[in-house]
This record gives sequence, C-alpha cells and structure tokens, in this order.
Amino acid sequence: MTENLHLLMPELFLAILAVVVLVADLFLPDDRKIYLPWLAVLGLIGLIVLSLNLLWNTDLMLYGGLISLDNFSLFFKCVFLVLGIIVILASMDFVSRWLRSPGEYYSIVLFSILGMILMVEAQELLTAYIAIELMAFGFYVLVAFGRNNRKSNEAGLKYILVGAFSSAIFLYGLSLVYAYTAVTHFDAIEASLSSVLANTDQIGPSLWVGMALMLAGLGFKVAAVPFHMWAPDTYEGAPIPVTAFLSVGSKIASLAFMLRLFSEAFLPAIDQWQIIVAVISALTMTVGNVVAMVQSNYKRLLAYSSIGHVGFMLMGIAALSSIAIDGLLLYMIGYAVTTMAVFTALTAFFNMTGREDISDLGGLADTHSYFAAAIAVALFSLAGLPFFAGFTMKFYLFAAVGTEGFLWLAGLAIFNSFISLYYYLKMIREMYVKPTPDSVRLVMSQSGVSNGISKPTKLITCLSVVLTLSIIYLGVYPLHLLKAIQAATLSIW
Amino acid sequence: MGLMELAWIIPASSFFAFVGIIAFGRRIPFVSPMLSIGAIIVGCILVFVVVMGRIDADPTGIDFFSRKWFEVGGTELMLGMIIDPLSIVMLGLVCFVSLMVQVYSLSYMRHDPKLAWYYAIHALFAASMILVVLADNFLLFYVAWELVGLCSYLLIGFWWEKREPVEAAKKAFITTRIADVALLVGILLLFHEVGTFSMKETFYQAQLLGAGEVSELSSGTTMIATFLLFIGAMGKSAQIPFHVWLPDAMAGPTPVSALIHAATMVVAGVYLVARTFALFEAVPNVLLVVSIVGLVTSLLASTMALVNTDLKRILAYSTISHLGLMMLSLGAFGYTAAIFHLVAHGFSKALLFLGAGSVSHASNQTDIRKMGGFIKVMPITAITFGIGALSLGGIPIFAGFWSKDEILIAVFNHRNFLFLIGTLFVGFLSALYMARAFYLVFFGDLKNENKSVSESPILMTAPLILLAIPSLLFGFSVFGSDEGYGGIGRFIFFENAHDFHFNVLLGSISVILAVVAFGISKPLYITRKFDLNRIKKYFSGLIRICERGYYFDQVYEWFFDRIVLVSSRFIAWLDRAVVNDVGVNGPANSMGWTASKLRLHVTGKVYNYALVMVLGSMIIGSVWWIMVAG
Amino acid sequence: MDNFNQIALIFILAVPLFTGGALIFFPRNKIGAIRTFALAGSLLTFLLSFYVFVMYDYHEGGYQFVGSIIWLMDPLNIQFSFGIDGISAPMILLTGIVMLAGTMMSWNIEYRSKDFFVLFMFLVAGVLGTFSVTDIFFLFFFYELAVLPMFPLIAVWGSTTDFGSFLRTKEYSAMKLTLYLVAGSVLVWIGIIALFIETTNAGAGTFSIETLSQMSEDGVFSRKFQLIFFPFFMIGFGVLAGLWPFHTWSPDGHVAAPTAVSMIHAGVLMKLGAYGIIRIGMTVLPEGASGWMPLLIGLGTVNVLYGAISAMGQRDLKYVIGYSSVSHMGLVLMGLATLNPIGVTGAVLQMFSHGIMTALFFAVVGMIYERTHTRDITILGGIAHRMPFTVILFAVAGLTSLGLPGLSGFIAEILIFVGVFKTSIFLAILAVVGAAITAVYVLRLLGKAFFGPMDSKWETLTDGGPRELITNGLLAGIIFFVGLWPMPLLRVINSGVAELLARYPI
Amino acid sequence: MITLVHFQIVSAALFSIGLYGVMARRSAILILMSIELMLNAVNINLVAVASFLDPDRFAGIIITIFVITVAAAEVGLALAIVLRLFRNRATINVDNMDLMKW
Repeated sequence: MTENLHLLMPELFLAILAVVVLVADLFLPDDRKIYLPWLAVLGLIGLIVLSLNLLWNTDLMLYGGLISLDNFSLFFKCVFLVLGIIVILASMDFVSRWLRSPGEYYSIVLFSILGMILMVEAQELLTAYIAIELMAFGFYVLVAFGRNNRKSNEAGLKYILVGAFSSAIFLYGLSLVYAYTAVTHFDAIEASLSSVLANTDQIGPSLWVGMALMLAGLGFKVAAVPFHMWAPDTYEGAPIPVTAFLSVGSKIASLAFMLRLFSEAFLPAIDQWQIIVAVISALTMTVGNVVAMVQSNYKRLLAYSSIGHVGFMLMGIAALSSIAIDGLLLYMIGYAVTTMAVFTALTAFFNMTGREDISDLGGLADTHSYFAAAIAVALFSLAGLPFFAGFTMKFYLFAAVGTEGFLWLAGLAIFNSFISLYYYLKMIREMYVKPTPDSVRLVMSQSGVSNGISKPTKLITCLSVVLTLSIIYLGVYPLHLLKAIQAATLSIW
Repeated sequence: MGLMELAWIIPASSFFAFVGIIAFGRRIPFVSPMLSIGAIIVGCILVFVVVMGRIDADPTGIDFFSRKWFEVGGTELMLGMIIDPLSIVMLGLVCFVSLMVQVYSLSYMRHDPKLAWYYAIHALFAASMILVVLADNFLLFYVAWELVGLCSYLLIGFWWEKREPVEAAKKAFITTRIADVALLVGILLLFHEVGTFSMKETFYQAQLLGAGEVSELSSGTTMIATFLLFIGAMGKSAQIPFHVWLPDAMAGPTPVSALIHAATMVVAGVYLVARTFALFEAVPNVLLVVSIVGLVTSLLASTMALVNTDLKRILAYSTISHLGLMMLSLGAFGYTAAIFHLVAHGFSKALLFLGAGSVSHASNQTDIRKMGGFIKVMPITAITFGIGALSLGGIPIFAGFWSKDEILIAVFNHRNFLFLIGTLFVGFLSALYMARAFYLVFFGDLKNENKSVSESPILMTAPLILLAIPSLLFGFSVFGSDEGYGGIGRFIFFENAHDFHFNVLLGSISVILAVVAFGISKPLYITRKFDLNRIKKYFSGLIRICERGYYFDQVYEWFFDRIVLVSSRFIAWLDRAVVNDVGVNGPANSMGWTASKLRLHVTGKVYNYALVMVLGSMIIGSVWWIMVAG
Repeated sequence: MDNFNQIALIFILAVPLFTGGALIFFPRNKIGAIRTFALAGSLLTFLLSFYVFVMYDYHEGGYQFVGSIIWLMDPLNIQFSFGIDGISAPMILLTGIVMLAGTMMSWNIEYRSKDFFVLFMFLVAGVLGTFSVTDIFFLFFFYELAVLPMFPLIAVWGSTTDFGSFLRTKEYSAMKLTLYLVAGSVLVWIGIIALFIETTNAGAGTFSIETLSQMSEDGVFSRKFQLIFFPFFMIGFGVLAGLWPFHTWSPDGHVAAPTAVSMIHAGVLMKLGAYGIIRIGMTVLPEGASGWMPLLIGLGTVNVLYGAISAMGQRDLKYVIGYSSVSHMGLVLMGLATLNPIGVTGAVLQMFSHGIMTALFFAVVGMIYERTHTRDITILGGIAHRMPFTVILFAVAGLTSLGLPGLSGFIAEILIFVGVFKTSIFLAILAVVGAAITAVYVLRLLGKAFFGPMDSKWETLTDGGPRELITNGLLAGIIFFVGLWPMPLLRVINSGVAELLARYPI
Repeated sequence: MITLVHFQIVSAALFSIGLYGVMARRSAILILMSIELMLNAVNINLVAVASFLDPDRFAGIIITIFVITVAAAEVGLALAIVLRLFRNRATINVDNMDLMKW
C-alpha cells in the first residue's frame, strides 16, 4: 500500500508548506512577515514543477481506489496551484493593509487548496467528503477573517451555518444512497446503481431523495439555484481576495467533483438527473443574471454574476459528452482567469479606497486608467464578448451543449449572457462616464502619495497585467489550453 | 450616320464646361461665362452638323446610337442617343435659346458675385436638357430629367440669401419630384414588361400592341404606365394640379425663367408625351385624359394670367396655359401641331421673358401697375416684346398664329365641339392678357419714378432681336419649299406625314378673336374707354378666385402643414414614445422590475435559506421518483 | 506578388489591430504623435483595402485572397479562414475609405484622444474582420468585436442632447445601442449553433461557410430547418441593419455618437447586418430565405416609408440623418429580399453608396456642430453664407440620399426598384414614394438650416479647413464617380451576386 | 426483530427534528445544535446500513467516525465565529443578521 506514496508528494508537501507558513508566522517579527506569502508562492511554484514532473500522463488508482491520479486530476491540481499563487499575490497588499495574522491567512489558503486538489482526485465518497470539508473549513475561516468587520462576521456565520446544514443534508443523502448500494467507491456505485435501476419497481423514494439531497449538498457548494442564497451574502461580506478565491476555487473544485460523481457514480441514472440538472442550470443562470441587474455593491453583483456563470457551467454537466466536458473545462479556466482578473483589479481599487459600491468606481478611467481598462476587459470577457476568453469559452460550451440536444438551454444561456452584458456595462459606464465621487477622491488623496492620487502597488499591477493578457491570450488562441483540456477529459470520459 | 453620331459632343461639351467652371471658375471669374457660352456655341454648330447628317441619311428617319453604361445581372443598361426630326428640332431650340439667354445674362448678371456658379448651373442645365432630348432609353431619360429638375432647383434658388427663392426652389423640386414618382413607376412598369429600358424596343412592342398583335406589353399595364408617364410630364410641364410651382419659380433670375421656365425645361413634359407617343397611341383613352388636362390647364391658367399684376407671373401663367394647349394638341393627335407650337412658343416666350427681364432690369420692378409708357425710353425692348406678344396672341403671320391654327385643326378633327370652343376661348384669353401686359407696360404715360429708365445695353437687346426673328418668321416653316422640304408636317410627324392645311372657318374665327382681343385692350386698359372697375365689380367673385389661383396653393399648404407634417410628427413621436419608450424600454424596464422583485427572495435570513434548500431537494427527489415510477 | 496576395487580408486586419495595440503604449499627452500614427495606420489600411479591391479578379469570381489557419481542431473544427468575394470586396473598400475619413474627421479630439483612437482602430478591425473571414465563428467573432468598442466610444466621447420634450443622454444611447446589437447577436448565435448541430448530425460539424453552402447544396438542411432558423439570422443581423421595428437604437445612437463613430457606424457597421444576412442567411439557407423574403421585403418597405416620414418630423440634423439611414437600409433589405440579381446587386451597391453618403453626412454635420454647437434646424439658418463649401458637401450628400441621378445613390436605388418590381409592384411603388419623401425632408432641411437670410449670431463662423474639405471632398468625389461610372464597382458585385444567387430558382 | 427499516425510521425522525430546529430556532447556537442532531441521524443511518448490508467492509462505520470528528471541528469553528459576532454585535439572533440581503 505504501509503495506509491511518493506519488502523493505534492499533496503532502502542500500540507507541509501550509504548516511551515503557519509556524513561520510565529517566529518572524512583524516587519519580516512579508516573506510569508513569498514563501507560499515559491512553495506552490515548486509544487507545480514537481507535479508536472511526477505525474505527467500517469493513470493510477491509489489505495484501493480512494484516489485517482490521472490527467484530469493533474490538470486541476495545476489549476488550483496556480490559482493559489494568484490568490496569494492578489491578497498581499490587502492582507497587510486590512487583516491581522497573515500567517494564518496564507496557511489556510494553502489548506483550502489542498482540499480542492483532493476533491478532484477523490474516487470515493468518504474521501470526497473529507476533502470537501477541508476546503470548506478553510473558507469558513477566510470569510470571517475580517475580525472586527461586522459584515465579515455575519457572512462567516451565515456561511458556516448554511454550510454545516448543507453538509448534513449531503451526508444524509449519502447515507440513503449507501443504503441502496452499500458501497462508496464511484465505480462500485455505478455498478450497483445500474443493477438496482434494472428493475425499477423495487426502488423506493428514498434512493431518489438521497440523490436529491446529495445534489442539494453539491448545489450548495456551487451555489446553484435554489441552493444559492447564501452566496451573495457571503461574497459580499468576505474580504475581497477571499471572495475571489471563493467564487473561483470553491466553484471549480465542486464542479469538477460533481462532474466526476455524475459521470461515474451516477451515470446509470443519467436519464433521471440530466433533465433536472438542465433545469437547475436554466434556473441558476436566469436568477443569477436577472438579480444581478439591480445590485449596487460590486461584490454582490459579481456574486450574482458568478451564480449565473455556474448556471452556464452546469449545462456542461447536463449535456455530459466529451465535447461538453471539454467545453465545461474550458469555461472553468476562462471563468477562473477572468474572475481573478476582475477581482485583482477590484482588490487594487479597494486597497486604495476601501469602497465597495459600484458608484464609487466613478471616474476610475480618469484616475487609474489602467485598472479601469483591466476591469472593463474582464467584464467584457465575462459578458462573452470576443477577443477575450469569455467569448471563446462561451461559444465552445454553448455549441457543445447544443449538439447534445440542449439547443433550448444553449439559447437561454445566450440570452442570459446578453442580460449579463447590461450590468457589466453598468459598471463600465460608471468607470468611464461618471465623474469620481468626491468622497472617493478624498479617500484617494488621503492615502496617496503623489499628485493627490494614491497608487496601487507594482505587484498587484503586474499581476493584473498578466491576468489581463491571459484573458486576451485565451480569447485569441485557446488551442494549447484546449489540447491540455482534451488530454484531461480523455481520462474520465 | 457618322455626322449624327457627333451629337454626343453637344451635351458633353456643356458638361465639361460645368466641370471646368466648378474647378476654375472661382479663381478666374472671367472664365466661367466663356466656358459656358463657348460650349453652347460648339453645341449650336454641332446641331447644324447633326442636321446635315440627318438630311444626308433620311431626313425623317430615326436612328439610335448606344453604348453600354453598366451591366447588372445580365441586364445591360445603355447610354444612347436618338436622332430624329423631333430631337433635332428640340436640340435646335434648346441650343439656340440657351445661347441667347447666356449671352443676355452676361449683361444682366454681370454684377452678381456668384456669376461663376450661375454659369456653371447653366452649363449643367444645357448638358442635361440636351440629354433629355437625346436620350434613347428611359433610364437615361430619367437621369437627364432629374438633372434638369436639379438645375431648375438650383437656378430658382440662385439667390438663396433670401427666403423666398429658397422656398420657391424647394416647392418646384418637390412638386416635380412627386410627379416624378409616377414617371419612375411608369418607366419601371414598362421595364418590367418589356425587359429593357430601350425606347426603341418599347415603342416596337407598343406598336405591336396597338396593332393587336402579340406583344410583351399588356394593354392594362400599358395604360397605367402611360398614364403614369403623363403624370410625370404634368409635373414638369406644370399642368394642373402640378402647376403651382411655376409662378413661384419666378423668384429666380429672369434669364433663368426665360430659359428654363418658358422655352426648354417646362416643355420637357410635352416632349416626353411626344417622344412616347407610340405608347399613347396604343392606349387612346389616355390621350383623352391628356387633352382634358391640357384644356383645363390652359383655361384656368389663362384666366389667372388675365388678373395678375406681376409681369413675370403673367408670363408664367401664360406659359402654363400654352403648355396646356400643347398637351391638348397632343391629346387630340396633333403631334405636329404640338411640336410646332412648342418651338414657336419657345422662341416667343423666351423673347417675352428676356424682354420682361430687360424691363425689370431697367426699372427694378415687375409690377405692371407701376409701369407704363416704356416704349418711349426702351424702344427695342418694346418692339421685340410686342413681336413676342403678337406671336403668342395668335395674330397672323407671327409664329404663334400658325401653330395655334394647327392645334385648332387637330382639335377640330379629333375632339368634340366643347374642346374646340374651349380652345378658341383660350386663344382669345391668350391674346387678351398678352395685349394687357403689353399695353400696360409700354403704353400710356411714363410715370415719374420711371423717368430714369433707359434702354438696356446691347448684350441684352441683341438676344432680344435675335429671338424676335424666329418669333416672327418661324411660322412660315409650315409651308414646304422646293428643295425637298415639305413643310413641318412632312418633317415632324408621327407615322403619317401630312401637308399644311388651312381651315378657313377656324382660321378666320381665331384671327377675329385675336384681333378683337388686341383691339379692345387699348380702350380697356390704356385709354379707359370702358369702366374697368364696373366690369371688375361685376365679376368680383370670379376675379378673386382667379387672383388666388383657384386656391390650389392654399389647399396644398393646408394638406402639407396639416396632414403631412402633422402625420410625420406623429410618426416621429410614435417612434419615440411607442416603439422606443414602450417597445424597447418596456421590456428592459419590466426586466428591471422583475429583478427588483426577484432579488427579494434572498432574505438575509439563514433559516429561509435552509428551508428553500430542503424544499428544492424534496421537489427534485419527488420528480425523480415520479419519473421512475410513472 | 502572389505571395503578398495570400496574406493581404491578414495585413488588412493586422494593421488596424497593430495600430490600436501600439497606440496603447503612446504617452497620453503626445496627442500629435498619436494622431499621426493613427492616420498612418488608417492610410495604410485604406491603401491595402484599395489594393485588395483592385486586385480582385472579377472574371474568376469566388473567394480570392484565401488562406486558412487552424484555430481549434476537432470537434469544433474552427479555422481562421479568410477570403473575399465580389460582395465583400466593395465592403472592404468602403471600410477603408470611411475609416480614413473618420480618422481625418477625428483630428480635433483632445479628450483622451489616445483611448479614442485605440477603440476606433479595434472597431475598424472588427468590421474588416467580419467582411474578410469565411468562417462563421470568426464572422461572429469580429461581428461582436465591432460592437464592443461602440459602447465606450459613444458613452465617453458622445454628446447628450436635451430635446425639450425629452432627453437623450449619451449613456442611454450607448447602452441601448450596445444591448440592442448584442440582443440581435443572441439570435445569430443561436442560429450558428443550430447550423453546427445540423452539420454535426450530418457527420461533419463545421463552421466554414464554403463547406456549409456545399452541404446546403447537398440537402443537409431540410426545408423545415431552414424555415425555422432563417429568421434567426434575418432578425439577428437585421437589428444591426436597422430593420423595423428594431431600429430605434440607430437614430439615438447616431445622435449621441461622436462624428467619426457615427461615420463608421452608419457608414459601415449597419452594413454588417445586411452583409450577415447575405453571407450566412442567404448563402447557407436558400430555402429559408425564399420562404421568409416576403416578410423581409415587407419590413424593408416599412423601413423605407417609416424612416422617411419620421425623418420629416425631426428637428435635429443628426436625427434626420439617422432616420434617413433607417429608410435607406430599408432599401437595402428590400433589394436583398428580391432574390434576383438586379435587386441584390442594387442592395450591395446601395450598401456601398449609402456608406459613403452617410459618412459624408455625418462628417459635415460634425463640422457644423463643432462650430455652431447646435444641430437644431430651427436655430441654424443661413449658415451657407459663412460655410459655403460645407453646405455644398451636405447638399451633395442630401442629393445622393434623395436619389439624384449622377450620384451613386441613384444607380443603387434604381436597381433596387427594378429588382423589387419583379417581386412586388405594390411595394416597389411604396419604395419609390419613400424615396420621394426623402426629397421633401432633405430639401426642407437644406432650405431651413442652410439657406435663407443669415442669423447675426453666425457672423463669426468659419468654413471647413483644408483637412475637412479635402476629406469630405474625396467622399463626394467617390459619390460622383460611382454615380457616373458604376462599372468598376458593379462588375465586382456582379460576380459575387451571380455566385450567391446561382442556387436560387429565378 | 429490529430491522434496518426501524433504524432508518429513527434516523429519519431525528433528521426531521433537526431540520425543524434549524428552521424554527433563531439562536445561532440552537441552530448549530439542530445541525448536530441531523448529523447524528446520518450516523445512525450509516452505522445501521453498514452492519446490515455491508458487514465485511463496514465503510459506513468508518464514515461515521469521520463525521463525528468533522462535526466536532465544525461546531468549534462555528462557535468561534458566533463568539466573534457576539462581541461585535451583542446578539446571536439570526433574525438580526440581515446586514446583507437582497
């Protein structure tokens, strides 16, 4: 059992890294704590290199089928590690400015990433559950990290209450399904389910209720309607980098896990869940995009918008074909890059002003033209306009979904992305047309150094440039990414 | 053949003169008249060359020359010329009058700062008017037709600094443009049936139709199309009810009125009907309409001319009236008579207008009530004006007499008695108002404020004299000569050549009427033998109606202001308030409203969140169960 | 030279993109350098577009200057393939011309001029891309790319106008325009996916227009499918072409937009809509097109009349022109809907002619607005005294729009009328009437706003400078050239239309 | 004879009580306790199923152990947050926690 332990080195080292960061925090004096995030980033870069070297093209089931190391997991492992780097870099200014105990913050970020990685690798319900909780616990803490911030506290409490409730639901569903299958491995569940489903008259409602409860638990994680209501509150209350991390990391990991679960364990019941997932996705995208239209807080707006995007991504699961999965993965990456870009730029803005209202963005194009442009690019990308990642990913996913007989769903999605354009344009209008509000100008000039306007740090500017360029790169030439994605998809479908 | 083909140079030279003036005229003011007049002289010379060519080939024949202009989807659209007696006569008229007017303008317009622009449009007008005459297919014809309309617009609005000419120009363009809609539709209908714009082919088909043979034209369409063509002609030739623009067009410079609104452009409508006579003949019913319109127009216009006091407007109404006569003649199969009258009228009316220009140039006014006795100070103008007046009045040996006579014969032969009476009455009125204008301007006492008036310079009087000659002598072209010329009836005719006839009865009646008209004018207007005011009182109602132009303008104005503008404002409002604010903003707003309601479902209460989650999963579970069980 | 021809289209796309991209790195305050560079880029683009147009071999027809790069492999099979045919070649030329003129007319923009030119270049790149690609994905890609910069261009550099009874802010107009166009592309997008699904079901999913039309010829698309999905393209692209009743974005957008953007927008962007209907709808779905054309021709007629009548009731110069664009695009749609060579050729020619004409219109109105700061017809008046050349140029555009012979508009309109006559005489007559109404409002406008006695407040007005006059003079020259000798343009269009209509029963 | 169904009924009842508690209680602490009830229902279910249907591998029992552990950690975490909230706002009533809504 232990001969393959070295294959788990990335996960082990990640855990060690998290602990090291936590411990180092104790020993470093306050003025040296700036080294912590760099340590974490270096570690993550090392882990990426390690993973790529170690796991390239492996396809193994480890430990009696608990964990699968295939291209799919490798792909997501890299994605999450890179995400970790981005989140840590984007948080640095924020943390030093608005939060205390940086060591804990970074170490919890790392633990959450570990949870995400394990979620994608899990091939068995218990492992998956532990991984989910590992990730979720990290987020519970991170959301409530603004210690004396009432919004942050409230968001943390709501998140943990609803989160605990949802994991209870998920577990109860799990136990009901377990009562029918008596196994927890995905492949075993698949086999058992198909034999159970062979004679339908013997199936009681409890199997379906169980599956529905599991779906609800997962729906909570990805914030699918009607399990989404925590998301706006939590996103709004959480510190901005955490919001970004939450809306990208948590969602992608949960969706990837959902993909595994539905494409492997629950595959025999596809006739039942496919339509339900399709309906959920339709509801999700509609509610998310419509409600986002009337928001005035940009974090809350982006929360609803991310609900809308989850709706789009759920279509990929509903369609469930190789091309749809390609599309889903492409969408995930595009969404991740774009969302991180917009949140990075907004973090920079928040660092300067401490404001969260859309109207506070007024005149940003005059005061900080680069950040205004970066936000605009990212928003256009989210709206699915070309030249940016958003267009490519939407086109691919929608076409893929369409070919699987869900043209109505694709049409609805296209219509929804049209609605989304409205509120993105509202933000852009604010930045480009409206004048800077006086209060914001005041804050900027107080915190600033030169010519009355504060400047964001070089670090976050560079990060934002890189992300913006990636958006354009993915929008213009996604071929390389798509090749990687196809390699990843091949191992699960 | 070879000589005739040179005809394309006539419009081309004027067109290049136009381009040249536009390019250089502003810098070198002197160059513009030179270019324009030079081009038209070239034109005049070439007319002779073309006539030679025509005579060499077949004097009464018809020839077509065409080149490809462009090609669309296999259909070739051509640029071409038609050279036959009709076009040659028109060419001669246009070139000659243009030359006269342009020379006249040298003096008349010499102080105007926009002289270059003036000559540029003149050159363009000459080019396009000649193109109208020469065009051998309907498309090119329409092109030229619209271009003369543009030139008319530009020339009427030449003094655009003032409000009145601008309005008049707009009115002229829009009125003719509305008629042109009909023309264009007619042309397109013909194209639709015949498959080509070529007049040659269209006429051939029309003849087949008229002869009752198999033709691509159906009689119904032909009738409609021909009628539509006629409406186009009505617009250009100011036939009732499209006549309203012509009196207003007098706001332009007087030479322009002479050229465009008397001799050339306004007769384009008559020319159109004559040119497409093959079509009209195939559907004779339309010709009846033509003659009725012509008669009504000439009657109404001549009464209006009789009561007007503005010299140029009198001439304008007179023009309308005579155009009506030409139409009447065409409607009565008097093809030759119409063209004959067209030319005779063209010379005479150009002469009259130039004379009027000379008068107003000298006295700075156009109201005939303020004039009188001018014969003493400007004899040349007076005499030439008199020749014009007599010619139009139909006094024997003057050109107008012969042509009117021809028209009377045509009406007598082909239409009923009422038409004849009407025609004779128009002839009488025509003589009367010409006599009135002539006497009031040139006879009587010279008023004090006009003491300083003197004869116009030679550049203005020379064209008057040159135009007086044909007004005096052109009529004799009805007679044949020995050298192969068999009279106008043997030169310009439609299908059947005919010799000159003179109906003694008709002739004498018309002569008597004309002479009486001239005779009673002097006692009536100058020596005041009769009490004019009593007569006026007696007819006061009628006179007021005439003075107001039968209320056409008022009706149109009412229609335009109250119906067209109001409805367009209504549509504009509709577009903004209904289509946009309701149709476009409505869905957007209702989406916003939905969103503002829908957002309330996120209550902020944790227990609600939990409840919805449970309910959601229960619904999903039950749906699944029902799906499987059922 | 052959080698160059293979990449000429890439160059056409790359030059504005590169210009726009490079301008980003210019220092903000070096306005002179920014302008010069933008002008150089525009000039080069124009020359390239002219080269492409001239070198297009109309005897041979079909797609030329073709090339293809694999962009995404299986299963979507998206290729960046490009090439132009007889319909897109004139459009490319048009874009080049209008772009150059637009750059010239934007010379005076001081406020954030760098950003303006960057966005402007991207806008043009989008338009050029749409015209030059032969893959539906990229067609859509560039189509949306062309819509994207419109929002900031209007919202930032546009103008808000208070019309007394109602107010049109630039934000509102920009928002409406962008949303409207994207709403149209929602339908297009659905249609494209439907096409892809259908081809996938037939065994080979593709986005290539040539393959698609080949498949369509082989009967892959059933009549029912075509009838269902043609409206998606017709209305989706029709929105951009100002199809009634989806036109209200256009007058408001034109009014709010800055000069150069109005020029590009009305001049070229609206043509994208008609072009899309041709390139996808009519090429790939002939039976659907035949089935739906009666509706399109009817809506086109409504466009013509409604636009013209609305224009008559306006007081703002730009609104008049905006509604006249609606009216003229109606003629284009009618021409397309005839499905016969003359009508379609007329429509394509009208696209070109209207593009130049409208660019001229907006350029001149821009000049007037820059000097008088008003566009209200009743306030202007007699400005021809001070701005004679400007007014002449406006008159040229106006006369073109009312279809005066000798100007490009006439040939296009007469061809459309002839074409429509073959389809429906009644509608053709209405269209002719619409053209006559154009005369009414154009002449009223000329008379009221420009001629007549001058108001004393215009004493200090100056006429356009050489830059403006030369630019607009060139546009007017093109109008004259096409009006007098349309053959160079028509023979290219003919070859494209012949190919397009080869599959329609006449 | 006590069968699996009996255990399941008990478990379902427990779970329902927990659900009710979550919906009906307004104190964050009580809601957490209700969630604990629900988790215990899960545990009963898992253990019963494992011993009735899966006696060889008893995966359910293993899961139960983990659930207990994780639930403890969860409650700890949640209580910490509740504490923080109480310090800042002097209430743990979830009705008052609607700073963010809509």
